[in-house]
Amino acid sequence: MSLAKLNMVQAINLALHQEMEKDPTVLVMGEDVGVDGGVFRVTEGLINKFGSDRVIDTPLAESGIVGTAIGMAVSGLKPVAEIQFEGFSYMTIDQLAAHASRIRYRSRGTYHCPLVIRAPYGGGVRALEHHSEAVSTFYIHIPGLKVVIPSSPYDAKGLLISSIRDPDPVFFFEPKKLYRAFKEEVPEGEYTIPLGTGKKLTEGEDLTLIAWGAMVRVCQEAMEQVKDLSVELIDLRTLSPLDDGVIIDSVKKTGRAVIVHEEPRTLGLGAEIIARINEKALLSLEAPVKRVTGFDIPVPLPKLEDYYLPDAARVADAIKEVAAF
Amino acid sequence: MSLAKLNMVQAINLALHQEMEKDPTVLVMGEDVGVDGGVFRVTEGLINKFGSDRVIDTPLAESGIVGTAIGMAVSGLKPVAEIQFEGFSYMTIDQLAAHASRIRYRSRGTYHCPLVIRAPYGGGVRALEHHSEAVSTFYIHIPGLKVVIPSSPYDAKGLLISSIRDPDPVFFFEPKKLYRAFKEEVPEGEYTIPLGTGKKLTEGEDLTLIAWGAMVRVCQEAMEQVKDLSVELIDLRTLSPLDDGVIIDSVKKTGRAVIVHEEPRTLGLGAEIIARINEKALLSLEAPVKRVTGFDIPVPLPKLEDYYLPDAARVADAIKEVAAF
Amino acid sequence: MPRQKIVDMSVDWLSILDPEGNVDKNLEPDLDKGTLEKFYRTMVLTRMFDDKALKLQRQGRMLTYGSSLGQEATAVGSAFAMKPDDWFFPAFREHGVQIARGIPLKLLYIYWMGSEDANLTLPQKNFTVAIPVSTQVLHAVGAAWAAKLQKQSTASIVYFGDGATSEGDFHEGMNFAGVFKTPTVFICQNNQYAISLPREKQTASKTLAQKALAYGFEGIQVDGNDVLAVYSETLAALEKARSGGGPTMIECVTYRMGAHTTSDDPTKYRKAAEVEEWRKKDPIKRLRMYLEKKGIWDQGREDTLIKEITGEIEKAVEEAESYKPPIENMFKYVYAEMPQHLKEQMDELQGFISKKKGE
Amino acid sequence: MPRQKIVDMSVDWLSILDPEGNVDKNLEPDLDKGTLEKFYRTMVLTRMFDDKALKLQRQGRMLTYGSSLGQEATAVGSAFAMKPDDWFFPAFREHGVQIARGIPLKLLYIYWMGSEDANLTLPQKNFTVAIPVSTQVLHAVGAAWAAKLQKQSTASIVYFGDGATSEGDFHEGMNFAGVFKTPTVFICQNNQYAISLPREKQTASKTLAQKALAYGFEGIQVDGNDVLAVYSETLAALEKARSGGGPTMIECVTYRMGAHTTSDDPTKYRKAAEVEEWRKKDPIKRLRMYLEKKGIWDQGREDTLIKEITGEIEKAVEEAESYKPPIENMFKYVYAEMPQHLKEQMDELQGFISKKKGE
Ligand SMILES: Cc1ncc(C[n+]2csc(CCOP(=O)(O)OP(=O)(O)O)c2C)c(N)n1
Ligand SMILES: Cc1ncc(C[n+]2csc(CCOP(=O)(O)OP(=O)(O)O)c2C)c(N)n1
Ligand SMILES: [Mg+2]
Ligand SMILES: [Mg+2]
Repeated sequence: MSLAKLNMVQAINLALHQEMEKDPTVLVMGEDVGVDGGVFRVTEGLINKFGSDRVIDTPLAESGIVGTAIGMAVSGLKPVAEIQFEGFSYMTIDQLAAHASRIRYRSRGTYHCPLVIRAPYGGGVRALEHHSEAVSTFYIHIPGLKVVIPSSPYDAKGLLISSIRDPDPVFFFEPKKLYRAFKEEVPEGEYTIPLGTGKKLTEGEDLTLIAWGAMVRVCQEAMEQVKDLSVELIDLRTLSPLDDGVIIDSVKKTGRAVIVHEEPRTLGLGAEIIARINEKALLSLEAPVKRVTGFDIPVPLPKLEDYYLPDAARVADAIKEVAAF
Repeated sequence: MSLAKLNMVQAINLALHQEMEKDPTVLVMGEDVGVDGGVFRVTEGLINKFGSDRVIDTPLAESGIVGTAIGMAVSGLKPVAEIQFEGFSYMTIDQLAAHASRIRYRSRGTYHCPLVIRAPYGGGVRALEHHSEAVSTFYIHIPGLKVVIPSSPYDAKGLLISSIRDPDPVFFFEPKKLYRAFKEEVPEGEYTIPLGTGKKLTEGEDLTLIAWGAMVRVCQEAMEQVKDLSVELIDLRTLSPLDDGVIIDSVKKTGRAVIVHEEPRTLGLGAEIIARINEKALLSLEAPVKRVTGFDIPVPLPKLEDYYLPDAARVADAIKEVAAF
Repeated sequence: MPRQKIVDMSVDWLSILDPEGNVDKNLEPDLDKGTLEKFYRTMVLTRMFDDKALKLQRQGRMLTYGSSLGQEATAVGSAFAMKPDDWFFPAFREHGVQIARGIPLKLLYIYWMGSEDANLTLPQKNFTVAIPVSTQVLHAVGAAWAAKLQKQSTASIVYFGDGATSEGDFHEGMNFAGVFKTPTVFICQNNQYAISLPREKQTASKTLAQKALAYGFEGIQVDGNDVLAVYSETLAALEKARSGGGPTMIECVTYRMGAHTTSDDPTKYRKAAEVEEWRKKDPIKRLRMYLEKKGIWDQGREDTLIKEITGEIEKAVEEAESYKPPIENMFKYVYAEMPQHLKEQMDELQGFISKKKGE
Repeated sequence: MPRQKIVDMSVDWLSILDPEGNVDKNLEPDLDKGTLEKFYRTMVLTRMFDDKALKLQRQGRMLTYGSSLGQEATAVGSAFAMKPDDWFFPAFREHGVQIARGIPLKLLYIYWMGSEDANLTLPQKNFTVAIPVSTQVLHAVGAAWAAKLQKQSTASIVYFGDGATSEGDFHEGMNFAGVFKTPTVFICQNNQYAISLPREKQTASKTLAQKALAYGFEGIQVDGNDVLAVYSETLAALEKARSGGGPTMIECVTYRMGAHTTSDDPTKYRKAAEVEEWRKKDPIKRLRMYLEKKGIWDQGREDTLIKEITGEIEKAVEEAESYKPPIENMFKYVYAEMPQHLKEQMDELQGFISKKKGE
């Protein structure tokens, strides 16, 4: 398979192109996704290739986008709906929690809802209010919905293809800080990464480091600062359903863990991870699991945002603390 | 202070009467709260006493109710807005997460939002879809919002009065299974219970049992089945901000804990409680903390609902298991 | 011209069959005897289904139930205007439509007795009941849109109440329908109340039908107790939709003769006299008079019909009550494939159940 | 009469000052020289504020910024119709209104440079910027409603774009306003685009103003580049609101001359020719011609004004750039009283910061 050096925006764009080409029921919809190519240019070029019946500029209405996409999904299409920023996804929670996630359940399989919602995600890009939020908890807590967040162009493509092909609704979050942060080799052809599986990025003995999205890079940087320690870095990739297997195996080996996330601490996914470790590997723990997270406050505007977001120094500090416990 | 035997509906109704009498800026609004007295009769009699300018029947629009209540709260009134059932509160998340909870923060104290949202909560009453849900996670995870849930008529009155007087927005959930489940003595006069404080209902040595809302009663029943064990039962009363002090003190003493909640397990508040125990009392733990919870599925319709909700037998079983670990 | 009128809009009202069973000859739809009998039969069946449901509920054999008493013409008239291939999106009071669309009575009872398993064999193109008010409007628009994009000449039809028009989802759905000219028919069952809130307090607009004008398409008000008017107008709107003419909103002016649901006490918020006024406009009575005048109906046929339906209902209730949903269905239909954590949770529950049985 | 027209509705259009600065004598508002100069000054100041912001943004000294170039008449005309005691609810493009309402330029720059601390001294009755489109509509209705309930004769005025009319919150807010006759004035800045989506694709209704009719109150369309029309109509609507006449929606037809924000490239979705057409309708140019014709304005005054404003802006930018928000403000304003877990988190952060400093 031939490879190209792509950033995350390009990788996602490529995945959309290919899935739309392969499957005529796939369509893209949302605010400014057509003529404009998306405010982050993620859907660029699609409308020229597939026309305005498959790349649809919608009115400005998030519940409307998701609700009509549900109707489409139920009747045989596979909509990939964009919510322009994660901070406006709150308006979709009702349609997702009350409907998309329950259609299979409520109809006992008579109907199902193969819908993907895409949204940029998280902080670190010096943006306006509501444009820097990490909102995964709201969606992870909804049974029947899946939640995915890639940390690299390669994963973004493979996970998005899997999400589109998944017969159930998936919320696909794109860490906007990584959109153009780096390029890597991405196969030109199609490939999938199974949903619900985390990935060990490094093998280690001393401590398990768990992250997703943009925080994976932060963790990698932090590891440069604690080279004397052997750290096992896990990128969850799918937040729901949670692959607790990969976490538990690792913690059983290392006995120590640090979890890093942008989400506010209270009931961020870190809490659930600790709960699962407690349930399945408590006796292996040699130190309290530590969370390095966003604080329980609204994400500050950019002048203070750097104090909000976990950075490599904070993570390295936590690693040392837990290792030394 | 004289006492009356009241059920929870009566206690809440009394609190509303008294606060409206005391403070002319307090008003009640929502669907069917006026002439009808509320679908659970919680606001009965208010409109006759205070008139339709202070007990307002609104159109059928949850975001509208909360959003206009925000405008009122910002301009000097204290709205107590009812959402008819918790399953329709999803429609309020945007106004709560994007606005009510941030007005003080965003305006740096120039404005604040003394708003109470009330909604019936949780299962066990053989109701239609969306009428049996436990949705606390969505609100606990919103910084700037407080979340309260009483387990008795006495607490309901005291906590509601505190919520109304609180200068910040509070989501006040009323476990509908307890609305008329029992009566207890409730002082006629006004009294408050500070928000953010849990309460030990029993002292115990062997195990800490943590619950809120309707599950407190389930826990009490379960304790009848494990009389040989000395169980310390904690009723959290406020879910956000979480009183982890009372939990940590207890777990440090008992070394074992069981958490019981109706909410789906993944990222139910149990997860956060375990995380806090991990952070602040790990070394005291003699067994994994156990969660007895709703499952990660939509609440089933009544024919299977009893299998979904934690009951005394499941809780007793968990207590025995953890105690024997 | 610095100040000038730039938009001019209007809304029509339609009725064909009056409360005494007199028909407007110019507007009378051309329906054969069999069809008219089917209309009548289905309306009576709906009313009897409903009546039985209320009785069962009072005996604790059903969940909270919302009766459609008095609204049978709206339900049945519109339902028979659909083709089987049109998508149907109900709120929670559309028993009459569901019956007309051929959903077995037994399934309806199973659902209202408290099991999603009713939908295991739900006939295609009939969507599940939407409990959150007005949320289904968007689904109907999406389904219609999908049909249009897939070049199918089918329409979708969605039901909601007067109260539902206040919700954001109603607005967003209507607007999408207008912009994309989706083949959607919006049936507003204006039964004058949203629980206790009377129609005049729900919105300050004179009619609900005129709301369609805000989205650039036609709204019309019809006598919702007149099955011929509802049928004719729905037929026209569906035909228009299927042939690319875009959406229509039909406000059916009717009345909720009963309580909002079995949990409601309407005497708290409305006068008996008002109910009596509406009783005179009963939709079934007026259709029967029309049929009698036409010589299609008489007391003998009525008696036979009632007997027949009573039997059908008894049988359906019996079957519904004997249905026991398997516990694993709680876990089985959350995702196409059961994820690990649900397997663990199902095992936990089943382990607990067998342990208890063993004790 | 079985089929009859039951509702008849219309929408008016208003303009007073045409693009060449000619005024309609019958409609011309009676404004003194000082007031007209204030209008003009504030419009020019708004444009220069804006221009400076764009430059700062390009130099990396500001966040993403949405210019109001071309919309100054709508902002300033409506703002000067308000009383200080009226509540003002902005979206994010209301710089002109904020300036007219007396919010110091320095605070506006501090905000757009990325700090909530701008609002530490925000003057009362001016609400904070609403980023989520149309959500503020509900707040404005709530505030107006509160004034009415408290028997204050003040109004509230809310701004939003053409795109905002598609959101559910717009609908719910308009409907509450109609039902409760709240003293709210809805100013829709129809600048023809919501980012890339042109007005015709946002909704199929001919005007946005007619949407008000769906809620039982008046909607009117005015030339949004005509400060006299905007002023007159807003003044009338506010007066009506304060005296119990209920809400009004004013659609100001204008044009976003610049990009949506500094992150946007409008050449992707619109033609230069279209922009040129609108340049001829520039709101500042036409007011200047009107003032010149009246003998109130000349090049000398223009030069003095520009110099004055340039100085004001330089000073404001300097002050804004020197502002450093204290870190504890992140934690201090979440609740009235800081809860234990936030104290712990603040300590954690501050401990970490001092530790790093120590290293
Ligand atoms: C979003 C939402 N809010 C509240 C409710 C509770 N509720 C159920 S039916 C109803 C009234 C609905 O009125 P209308 O739309 O007129 O329909 P009707 O019941 O009259 O058929 C309400 C408030 C709900 N089901 N969904
Ligand atoms: C709820 C919501 N969805 C999406 C956005 C992203 N967004 C910001 S402005 C805008 C367009 C707004 O258009 P309009 O209402 O016409 O106002 P204008 O920008 O033209 O002034 C969009 C989509 C947002 N801020 N809020
Ligand atoms: Mg109704
Ligand atoms: Mg616009």
